[in-house]
Parts: sequence; C-alpha cells; structure tokens
Amino acid sequence: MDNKVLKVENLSIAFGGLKAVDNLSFDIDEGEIFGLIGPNGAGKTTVFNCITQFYKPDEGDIYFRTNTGEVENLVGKKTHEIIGKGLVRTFQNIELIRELTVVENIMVGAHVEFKASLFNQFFRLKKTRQEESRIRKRAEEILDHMGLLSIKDMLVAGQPYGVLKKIELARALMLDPKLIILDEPAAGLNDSETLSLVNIIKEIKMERNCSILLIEHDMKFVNGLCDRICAINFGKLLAIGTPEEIQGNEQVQIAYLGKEDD
Amino acid sequence: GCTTSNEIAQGVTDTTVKVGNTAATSGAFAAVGVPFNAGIEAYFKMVNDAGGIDGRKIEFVHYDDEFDPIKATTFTEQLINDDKVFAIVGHFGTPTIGATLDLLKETGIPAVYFAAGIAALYNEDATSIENGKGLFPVQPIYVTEGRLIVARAIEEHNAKKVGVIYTNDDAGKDLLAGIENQVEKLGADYTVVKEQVNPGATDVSSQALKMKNENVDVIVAASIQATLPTIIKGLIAQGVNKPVFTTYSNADATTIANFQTDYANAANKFPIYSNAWVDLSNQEEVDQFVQGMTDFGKPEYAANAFSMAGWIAGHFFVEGLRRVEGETLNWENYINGMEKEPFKIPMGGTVDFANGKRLGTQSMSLLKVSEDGSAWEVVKPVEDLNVILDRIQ
Amino acid sequence: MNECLGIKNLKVNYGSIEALKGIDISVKEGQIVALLGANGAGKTTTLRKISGILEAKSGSVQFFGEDITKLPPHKIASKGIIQSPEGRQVFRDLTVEENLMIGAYTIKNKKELKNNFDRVYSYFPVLRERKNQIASTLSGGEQQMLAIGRALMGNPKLLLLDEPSLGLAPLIVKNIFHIIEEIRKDGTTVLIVEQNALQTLKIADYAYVLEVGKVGMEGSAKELRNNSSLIEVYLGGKN
Amino acid sequence: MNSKLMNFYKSHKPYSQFLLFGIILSLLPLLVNLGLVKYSLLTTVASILIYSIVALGLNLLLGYSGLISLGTAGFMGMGTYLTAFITADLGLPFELALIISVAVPMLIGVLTGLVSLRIEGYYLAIATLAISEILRKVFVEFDFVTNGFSGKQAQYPKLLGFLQLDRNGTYILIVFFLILVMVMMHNLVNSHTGRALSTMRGSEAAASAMGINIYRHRLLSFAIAVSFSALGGVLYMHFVKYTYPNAWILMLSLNILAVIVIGGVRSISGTILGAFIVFGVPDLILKRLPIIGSIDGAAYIFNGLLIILVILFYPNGLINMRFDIQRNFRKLFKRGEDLNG
Amino acid sequence: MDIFVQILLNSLETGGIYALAALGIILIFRTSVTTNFAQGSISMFSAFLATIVLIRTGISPISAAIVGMLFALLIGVLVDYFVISRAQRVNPVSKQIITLGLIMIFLGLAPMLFGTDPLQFPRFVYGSYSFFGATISYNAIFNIVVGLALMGILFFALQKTKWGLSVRATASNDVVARMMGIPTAQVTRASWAIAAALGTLSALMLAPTNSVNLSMMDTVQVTALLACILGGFTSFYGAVIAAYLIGFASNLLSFYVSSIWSDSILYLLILTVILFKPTGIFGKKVIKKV
Ligand SMILES: Nc1ncnc2c1ncn2[C@@H]1O[C@H](COP(=O)(O)OP(=O)(O)OP(=O)(O)O)[C@@H](O)[C@H]1O
Ligand SMILES: Nc1ncnc2c1ncn2[C@@H]1O[C@H](COP(=O)(O)OP(=O)(O)OP(=O)(O)O)[C@@H](O)[C@H]1O
Ligand SMILES: CC(C)C[C@H](N)C(=O)O
Ligand SMILES: [Mg+2]
Ligand SMILES: [Mg+2]
Repeated sequence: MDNKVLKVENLSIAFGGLKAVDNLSFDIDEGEIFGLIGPNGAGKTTVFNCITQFYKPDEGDIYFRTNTGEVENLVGKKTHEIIGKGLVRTFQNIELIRELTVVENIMVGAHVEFKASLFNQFFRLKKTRQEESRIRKRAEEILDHMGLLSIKDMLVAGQPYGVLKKIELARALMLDPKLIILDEPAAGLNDSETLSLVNIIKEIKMERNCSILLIEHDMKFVNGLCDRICAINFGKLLAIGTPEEIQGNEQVQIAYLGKEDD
Repeated sequence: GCTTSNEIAQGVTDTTVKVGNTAATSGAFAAVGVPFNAGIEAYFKMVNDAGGIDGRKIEFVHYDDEFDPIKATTFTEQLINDDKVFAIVGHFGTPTIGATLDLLKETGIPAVYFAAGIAALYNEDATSIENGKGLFPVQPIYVTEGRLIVARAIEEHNAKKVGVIYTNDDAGKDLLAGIENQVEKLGADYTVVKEQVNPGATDVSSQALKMKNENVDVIVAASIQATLPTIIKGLIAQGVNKPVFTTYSNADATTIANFQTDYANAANKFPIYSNAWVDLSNQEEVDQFVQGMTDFGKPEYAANAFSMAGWIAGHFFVEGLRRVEGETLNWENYINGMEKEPFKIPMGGTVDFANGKRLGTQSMSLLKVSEDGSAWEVVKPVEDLNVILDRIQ
Repeated sequence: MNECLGIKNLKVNYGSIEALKGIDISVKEGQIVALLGANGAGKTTTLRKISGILEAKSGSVQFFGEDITKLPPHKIASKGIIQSPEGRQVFRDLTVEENLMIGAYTIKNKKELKNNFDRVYSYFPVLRERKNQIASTLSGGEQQMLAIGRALMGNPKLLLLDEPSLGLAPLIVKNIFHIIEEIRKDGTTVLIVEQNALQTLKIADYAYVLEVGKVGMEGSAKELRNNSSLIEVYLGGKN
Repeated sequence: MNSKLMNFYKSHKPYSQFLLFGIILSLLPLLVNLGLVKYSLLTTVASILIYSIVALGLNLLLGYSGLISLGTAGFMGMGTYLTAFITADLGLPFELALIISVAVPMLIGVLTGLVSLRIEGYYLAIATLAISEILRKVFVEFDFVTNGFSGKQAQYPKLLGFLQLDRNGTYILIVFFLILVMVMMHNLVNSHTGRALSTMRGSEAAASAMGINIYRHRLLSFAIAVSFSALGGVLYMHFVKYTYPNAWILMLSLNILAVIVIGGVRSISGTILGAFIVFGVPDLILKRLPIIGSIDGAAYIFNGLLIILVILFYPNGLINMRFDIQRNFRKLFKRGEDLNG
Repeated sequence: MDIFVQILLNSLETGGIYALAALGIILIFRTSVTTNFAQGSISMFSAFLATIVLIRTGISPISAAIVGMLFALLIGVLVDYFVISRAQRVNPVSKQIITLGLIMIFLGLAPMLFGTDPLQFPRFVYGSYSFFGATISYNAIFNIVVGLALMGILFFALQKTKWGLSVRATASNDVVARMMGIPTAQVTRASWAIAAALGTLSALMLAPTNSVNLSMMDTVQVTALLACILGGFTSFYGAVIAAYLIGFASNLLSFYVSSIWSDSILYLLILTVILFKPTGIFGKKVIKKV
C-alpha cells in the first residue's frame, strides 16, 4: 500500500437476497480524485456506507492509511471512530441540522478535535472559550472560501438545495482529512454552480493535499474532475480507468451512459 | 400567632368566624372532595341560618390542592397566614395532611376533623401544642380499624385464617398493618394470607383465585370506594364464597349499588360486612342530615358517605364553638373546650379528646349487606373497640 | 388551445421572506412547459402553491378556468393536478407497491389501476423487482423513480415534476425525458422544473425563467435554446 | 456610573440577566416580610423554581438530544427519599445528602440508560415510565425506609453544619441552584457538547460520521437530566419537608414535559415561563378568577384548555410570543415613523 | 391445571379490553403521529354518557353501549375539529401534551356533568359456563367475541381497503399524501372518532366488573400503551396480541409469583423484550439507509 490511501478488497454485502455489493475491489492513490459511477441501485452509496462502517460488510477488507501514516482495516470499527482516522464523508440525502446556523453546522465537523471537559464547558472556562473561538474561526475561513460567509449566521432550514450541498462539503473540510468521500455533490446544482464546484474540489485537493472519492451521475462533472473512475453495476466491478477509458468502455455505455445518439 | 386567654384570635369578628380547608375538589379525587366539602358547608349553612353561634356566622373558605403536597402547603399557609382563618375544618387527604401536619403544630391553629385515617394522626398523649394538642382527628384510624376487623371476623365466623385483599394505597396498607398486628397478638393459631391489588385495578381475578385456593376462612377487602365493587364482583366471578369484611369507608349506599346486581344473582351467596362509625339507625339525625343537604341544594348527596363525613366535620367544629360560648374566642380556649368532655358523633358513637387523646373514634357498629344486595343492615350496634376486643380474648 | 393552468400575479411568503413576488404563468393544454431558474429562485415554491400546500399572499391560480387558489391539496389532486415533489419524498416506511397505490388514490376503476401499474413498471422495471421493498431502503435514484412513477399512477391531467432527473443515471435521465414526451402524447399537460436546462428545453414547448421570485424571461423553448447569452445569464454555463 | 453598570450588564449577557433574575427572585421574602405580597406566594414561587430546575434537565434531554423520558417523577422522588433518609434518619450533613442524593439517582439513571438508551423514541419513553413506576413501587413497599404511604419528613437544610436555614433561607437556596443550573445549561448547550447533541437529534448519520459517539452523548444527557431531577427532588424535600409515593406519578412527568413544550423547547427562559404556566397559573390566577375560581374543578378544566390553546397558537413555545410582541411593537413604531416622515 | 385454564380465561376477558383500547391508541398514532394519553379519559367520559342514558331511559345495555359509542364518535370528531386538526404545525411531543390538556378537560367535566358517584353499568348477559373445572361468564364470552369481531373488521379495513391505505399514507407523510389526493383531514378525523368508539366499548366491557368512575380507565390506558410498545407501533395485530399477552402474564405473575411485585416484574420483562427487539415483538426492523 505504498502510495495508496484506500484499498477496498473483495467487499460484499447483501440485504435479504439482494447482493448490493458483490466482491468489489478498488484502490485510491494518495492525492487522487477518484470517481465511482454506476446505474441507480448499483451499490455506490452502499460502498460508501461500508467504508464509513454505517453498514457492516458481509465480507472483505477496507484498508486505510490513517492520519498517522499507519494502515488500518476499517472493517469492524465504530462509525464514529472513522472520522478520527482522517476519513470524512457527505451524504446523498443531505444530513444537516436545520435548527443550527450554517456556521454551527460546520463547527460540528471538528467535533473530535474539541478537547474541553464537561465541567469546563458547564462553566465556560478558558479552555472552552479558546477552543470555541479557534474552531469558529476555522469554520468561517472555510465558509469564506466557498463564498458562503454572508449566510453564516442564518439557519440551515430554508436554504436552497444547492447551498445545502455546499455546506455539507464545508463541514467535511474542518479536520484536514486525508480522504473525503462525496455522495453526489453536484446533484441539484445547475450548470454554472456545478462548474464552480469542480473548481472548489480541485482547490481543496491541492491545498489540503488529500484524496477524494466521489459518486456522481453528472458525467461532465466526473470527467472534468476525476483522475480515475470506477464503474460498477449490480454491485460488481465493470471497469476501472481514466475518464477516457471509461467513456469508451462499451459495457459502461450499455449499462450506464447509453449510446451517444443525440 | 400566639394568643392568651382573653385576646381574641385571628379570623374572629363580632359577627363572623372564618374557617377553611384545602381539599382535592378536581381531578380524580373530586368524587370524594366535592361531596365532603358540600357536607361541611351544608352543616354551616344550617347553623348560620339558625343565627350562628354566639352571634357569629361561620364563613368557610376552601382551596383545591389537587392532592398535591406542595399545593397543600401553599394553601394551608394561605389559610393560616393570609386569610387568617380561625381554624382548619376537614383537612383532607393523606398527602395534604402529611405535608402540613408540622405546619399546623408549629402555628398551633386548631384543626378539627381530618379526612383520612392515616396513622400519623394517632396520638395518645398530645399534651402540648407542638405535640399536636390542637389537632382533632375524628374518623377512625385505619390501623385501629384493621384490628377491629380481625375481632369481628373471629366473633362472627370463628376465623383462623384471614385472607386480605388490600389496595396498594394508604387505606389498604394501614388496614393490613392493623390486621397483621392483631393476628400476631392472637398467636400461632391465626394466620394471614395477603394479596395486593392496585387501586382502580381492572382485573382482580388472580387475587380472588388465590383466596379460593388457600381456602381462607374470611376475606377482608381492605380497600376504599371504587376498588371494592371490583373485588366483590371478582370474588363472585371466581366462585369464592367466604364471608367478606370491609372498611367503614365503604359503608354507604352508592358503593353497594355497584355490585348489587351481581350479588343478588350470585350462585353462592356470602355475607358482606362492614364497620360503620356512623350508624344510620338514628333516624332523627339522619333526617337532619338529609334535610341539611337538601337545603344546601345538594339533595343528590343525601346518601353520600363523604357528605356525611363533611357534615360530621362541620358538626365537630360547631360543637367546639358552642363549648366556648360566652368566653373569648381564641385558640387556647377553643382547644380546651374540645378536650372538656366526650363528643357524641351525629349518627354515630363517641370520641373523647380528654388529656391529649387523639385517636379518632374507636367505636363502631357492624353492618351487613342485605340478601338482595340493596342496603346495609345493622348486625351489631356501636361499641367501643376495647369492648369488642375483650370479648374475643 | 385551452389554457390548462393560469397563474396571475401570484405572491407567496415564508414568514417574512417573500419567495414569490408576483408571477404570471400560463400553461396551455397538452404543452410541456419548463420552469427554470437558479437555486432559490422560487420554482419549488411555485409548484407547491399550485398543489395547494402553501397559501398565497395574493394572486390566483386557475385550472381550466376554475379558480383553485384556495382549494385544499386533496381537492386539487382529485381535479387531476399531481406532483412529483422535490427531493424524493416517498412514503418512507411503506413498500414500493403501497407507494404506487397511494399515487392511484384518485383512480376508482380497477382495470385502469392495473393498466397504470403496468405502465409504470414498464417505465421503471426496477420498481417491479422491488415492489415489496420498504421505500426508505431504496437507492437514491430508485426513490426518485418511485416518486415519478407514483405521480403517473393517478393519470394526471396536469403533471408537476420538480427536478425529476435529480440523482438519476444518465441513461435513466434520457429515459425520463422520453417518458415525459410520451405521456404528453397521451394528453397529459406537464409543468417541469429542472436544473438540466438544455435537455429540458429540448422537449419543452415553452419556458419561464424565474429570478428571485419573479419571472425574469419567458418564451418558446426554441427561442430560449438559441438565445445563448440569456442562457448564460440565467442558467449559467453553456454547452 | 449608571451607564457603566448598563454596559457591564449588556456585555455580560446572558449571565447578567440570570444574575438579575436571581436578585429579583431573592427579593420575594423581603416583600413577604413587608406584607406587600401574600405569605403563601413564596411557596408557589418556590415550587415553580424547583420544577424549573427539573424541567431544564428534561429540556436538555428532549430539546437537544431528542429523547423523551417519562421517568422524571421517579428520579425526582428518589432524590426526595434519599435526602430525607440521609439527613433525617442518619443525621448526616445536608451537603453530603445533596451530593449522594444527586449522585445515586444519576448512577441508577446511567445504569438504566446503559440498557434502555439503545432503544428510541416512544420505546424509550415507555421504558423510562416503567422504571419510574418500579421506583414508585419501591417507595411504597420499602416502608422501613420510606415510611410507605404515610410519607416521609425532613427539615429545612442546615448548611455547613451550623447555618440552620428557615423557610426564606431555603427559598434563597433554591434560587441559587436555579441560577446555577441556568448558567450551566446555557454554557453547555452553547458549547460543542450542545452542538453535538443537536446534531445527534437532527441526524444520527451526520453525528456518527462527524465522530460523535451517539450512545455516549445520549447517556450524558440522560445523566444530566436525571441529576437535575434529583436535585429538584432534594430541594423539594427540604422545602416542602414531606414526600409521598403518589406525588411521583406519571402525571407529574407529563406535567414537566408540558412545561417544556409550553414554554419552548431548547429555551431556558421558556422553560421557566412554562413552569409558571403549568405550576403557577392554575393556583395564582385561575383559581382566583371570579366564576372559574368558585366552581369546583373549573380551574382544572381551564388549565387543560390553556395548555391546548398555548400549544395551538405557539407550537414552538410561548417564549416565541416575544417575537410577536416585538413585531407588533416595531409595527407601531414604524407607523409612528411614517407619520413623522 | 384448572387454575391455569381459569387464569387463561380470566385473562382473555381483560386482554380484550386492553386490546380494544390499544387499537384506538395505535390508530391515532398512525394518523396523527402522537400517543393519545387522553384515550382513557375520553372513553371514561363516553361510558358515563352511556350509563346515564341507560339509567334515565332504561334501554338495554347493548343499546346503551351503541349510544355510548355513537357519542364517542361525535366526541372524536369534535376533538379533531376543535383541536387536532388545528395542530398541524405542532410536533408529536407537543401533541402528546395537547392530549394531556384533553385529559384535564374530560376529567374535569365528568364530575360536573355526571356527578361524583361511581355508577353501575350492567352486564350484557348474565350467567356463566363451566368446563374442565373452570368457569367463564357468558358476558366474558360475549366480550371476547364482539371484541375479536370488531378487531377483525378493523384489520380488514386497514389492510385491504383504500381507507386503510390512506391511514398509513397520512401517517407516513401527511403533506405528500394530500398532494396525492388523500383527504388527510378526514382520515384523521375518522381515526379519532373510531378510536374514541373503540375505547368506549372497552370501557363499557370493563364497567360491569368494576364500575363507571373517573379513574376506571387509568390502568387500561397504561396497559394499552405498554401493549402498543410490546407489539410494536408498526403493526395493528401486534398490539392486540401483546394486549392479551400482558393480561395473561400479569395474572400469572400475580398468582404464581407475587401480587405485590407482579407489575414491576412485568415491566422488567417488557423492558427486556424491547431491549432485544427494540421495535416490539412484531415490529419489522428496517436498516436505516443514508
Ligand atoms: N438497507 C437496505 N435494505 C435493503 N436494500 C437496500 C438497503 N440499502 C440499499 N439497498 C439496495 O441496494 C441497492 C444498492 O443501493 P445503493 O444505495 O448503494 O445504490 P446507488 O448505487 O447509490 O444508487 P443511486 O445512484 O440511485 O443512489 C439498491 O437496489 C437498494 O435498493
Ligand atoms: N420552508 C421555508 N422557509 C423559509 N424560506 C424558504 C422555505 N422554503 C423555501 N424558502 C426560500 O424561498 C426561496 C425560494 O425557494 P424554492 O425552494 O422555491 O427555490 P427553488 O427555485 O426551487 O430552488 P432549488 O433550485 O434550489 O430547488 C428561497 O430563497 C428559499 O430560501
Ligand atoms: C380520599 C381521602 C379523603 C382519603 C384517603 N384515604 C387518603 O388518601 O387520604
Ligand atoms: Mg446512491
Ligand atoms: Mg426547488
């Protein structure tokens, strides 16, 4: 696993009789932007859920090079332990907290870093105050970067879909993760917003020196962004390769893209 | 407030004397609190209409404490400190009494009649105010009644093995305590089989079956009001046919009305007894009560045991007033008056508060449900507890 | 051609936020009309108002000449206006089949019901395979298909689609647009909200572009498709 | 000078507000002694404050963690019995009793939480209800300690072994604890634990993806809620000086829940407002109104009606009324401006 | 052995009462997403009405029961019209507190309107039947049969009819249900009405063995809630079976173990069950998907 940040090996999971992921293997290089595509119901989100241990895979291993440089198998870890290892995700169906403000939502991204005792928080002692302002400042920086600073103190409830998608992304950036996994980050964005998202993600990768694994159905977005793409169908691997290779792959065309006719 | 013998007390003017109580008159306890208070007020109305006592009419204030100790405290304070009543009449319910007993003792305000038979009121030697000299319990204490029931069971049915179905509340548990205490005194020949039910239980069949299975000699239904019909019907349904004894709280017409049909139709009849500290055979006093309730505009309470209790509470307070007629009306005089000589309870026996005795009434009669289940009939006249106990020794 | 839907000077507020500041929209019977616009422009709000979920501050909504501004949602639905709402709002704890049954709530005829099931299952075969699966466990795209299928079950006269292509694979997206054209052929009028502007304009007859609560521009789809500068301004990016 | 004070007040919000609130409350005994208000008012207010403390704990649990407990009454009752036993029966100091009587219920809370917090929603509500009922059964049956249905008594607290408080002193002690609890609540919910709890309530998926240990945070908020209940119980015991098994029934737990819903979920001042509505208005207002007050049970009905109306008109809590008031005020103000301009 | 059979028979009788009440609670839970704490008080109130009618007019108990249930339907409709239908923006927990307010209203009104004395409601039929040394009253048989029949009809309606589907859709997502043409307001109103009628029937089945009094339904209410939990709020039949189970277990524990601790043991047992099956015995477990 020299230059790999993530290595998924022989991953399988079934729901009842349905094999949602079937003996799937792929790996991601350090610094790579890696796309996972496939028809609806192919098992993409399920793969994410297995990596972040929301689901416990029936079989297979998921090796991850953590913040400390060690390689660990994520299988069997608790869901809430994953982020501490340097792996963070967003969700297909936005999971933000409506009653919190935008900046508060983002601050939650640094939860594991916050180190004041309960007693300290009860009486808002120095440590708590320091940590609070440090983390709030970082959140505001990220918001600024994404052009959302003006809405930082607004509630999340009632924000348009596209903005919500961005807030979720911002939350994932609070901890300098090694690997960010994004489930359909561009869904609900219009073309120009999608374009700006491509740039944001590229910048993130450059500045933070991390890897990105994403699911997306917008092929322009995927092709414009990804170094490599993995296509799956019925939970099984279809093809792995560069965007050009994938686009040219006949199986992928049949299963997913459709023939270019119009 | 502290008063010396010639200074008039709070709540008293030349033409009025103000008294009050706090009682649950809403929620599930309204069924007890409302008729009880109506009884008190009806009695006071009767007295006031006749010109009052010593030229003073009685004013009655009451608050609804919802059976909640903290509200009871609030309203008792309000009565004593803000409304400045002369006395508390008919303090109502275990939590109310429990939470405010100390308060009453501290202030020294006279409190006449407590609508609960809890053991905390039982005091053979209340010689000082701090000790509870100002408190005058009238109703029988449940523990005492428990002992009495055992005596009755032995006397009427030669019982050795006493079954008890008791409710999980103050009445049930105190009665049980009295029964166990008496049975223990009687020695090894006598035993108790006890089964608990929740107040307002829906299903008492297992407890009834247990009684049947254990083949007890008599069954004590140690529960007040609503649960008693359930127990009786449960016993009938399970084909139990042992004599049943119950507490004075149930000795009224409304309670038996609720098992009358089942009882009348029961295949195996069994006698149902109850003690009664009110004895409805004194027709004159009963008529006065019925008239009083009618005049008060509540004829529907004319057969209600709680109204009767309230009526008696009113009577006791008024009798106390009569005893200090002509003297300065203050706490000390009033309390001394109460202790002066035994009271005759309207429709009932006697109570004596002399020398700090605070035991409630100890004399009761024995009633039995008539064959057709429609009424209580007197089996034994009002007698003192000790007389009855002596008989069975 | 009859006017199927007529919206006049419609204003809708969320508390003190003015989401719609007076819009006029007209949809002719048998047309496919697109409602485009940036995030937060008020497209969803418009559809929700048509369905009767929101109250108008002023203005009116007419359906074949009848004023439905104040009708409750279920009355509006039973008149034949059925919506596939934004963000896959399926009945999460019911099965796929039950979801579709509810879509057919206004259908009385058994045979028609069966036909509709067959039709929806032929559009989205995966739904037939999953008919006993609990909807919340479907994949995102499957839920989206279910939401669209459910709307079709009621034989709408006017079908409201809020971002139907959201989260669907390219192949299915193409499919969806074919389906929309097909149901129009069966006589259903369609009002569609989409981010995928160009593809939408390809099938639409007419389009409105919303701009923060107002109609910024409107025209035949063809006109708009060729007006590349406007597309850039209102929809962003060109292809 | 005056403006200096004003500045201090403004810059230290909301602590200065809490402090001010505490000071105002502490003036009540004075007013009573001066004969300006009724003697019994102090007891009603004290009860409102005690229930506020309890409700604040439940508000943390419900409002921030999204968990419903119907066991409040049981734990509060446990606080009363423990402190009564320790001070009255064992004769140990009040401070020790306070600590033990809060710690033991908390421990039991944590233990029950360890098993029951794996379940959610209504299941948890009923699980806690069951625990509360079992506790009540213990209050009834273990009468050698609890005195069963006769109830148990205790005295006003004696602080530090020599400072014997009276009614007023105990009241001030209650005020002190309320303000303390308000400050602690405020700080906690506005720090990262508060955000973590909110996140957990809003989306468990997001919470665990962000590294929040859901189980541990549930346990934490449950423990806090239980200890506030127990603290309320301790104060109750030493103020009312009496406890009784049937005071700790489901209806009380529901009333505490009503406090939060009526006042405002996730609002500290709302909680106190709610406690006033639920535990103060019936006695202080309804029962003293002309007709309603004089018919037996009418106040009770109107109390029910009031609860329903408040929730219908302010589904997010009566505390939001202030926004309406502000808005109307502003409207008025604006109109004035228009006229001027 | 006869004792065991006897206990079983006794439990069938009370189990049916709990089951009817539980059904009402679930019905409301499914449409209004709230636990109706007032179910018992509403039933108590209608039972008083039925009894007063019976006493005043002397009609048969069955007719009185029908009158009572009709009253209950009306009360359900009124409660929904004046309160529940106006509480659409109210969250489930706050709705529970609304039902708490309803308790206060019904519990407060009852003594004013009907007096404070407990009343007697006669059995539907008198007499009893013995077999294998156990006895069961005809009234119990009547209750069991009527209860089961009603439940059967309700199950059929919920599972097989459009009304049933709309009940479930309303519970699942009220807004979208309306968008699909379901008159959710009417569905909810009907549920409140039916729930009140079911509760009233259970109260009137209980009344002959107890009495008609203010707190007659307290135990039933709590037991029915427990049954919903044990059976799982997701299924109707689960709660019914659980209600019978609880009735049976409670009697067994009370007879064979301890009448003092039977409730506590029962609570612990139920807790243990939901710990292992957090969605109730009959609830389906769905893996959450994100
Ligand atoms: N908890 C579950 N229970 C049952 N089936 C499930 C569950 N989770 C996922 N599935 C099924 O597994 C398959 C894969 O789902 P998944 O969400 O991974 O698809 P996906 O590739 O992300 O699709 P999409 O692009 O539509 O989001 C789907 O058919 C889905 O219905
Ligand atoms: N429930 C709500 N509460 C408050 N404001 C809302 C609410 N829903 C929408 N809004 C606001 O109303 C405006 C219009 O929103 P709407 O959802 O109609 O936009 P849209 O055009 O559908 O956007 P998108 O493309 O993101 O779906 C936005 O500014 C949004 O923030
Ligand atoms: C209802 C009361 C007057 C009597 C009852 N024994 C009590 O708890 O106090
Ligand atoms: Mg997916
Ligand atoms: Mg939208």
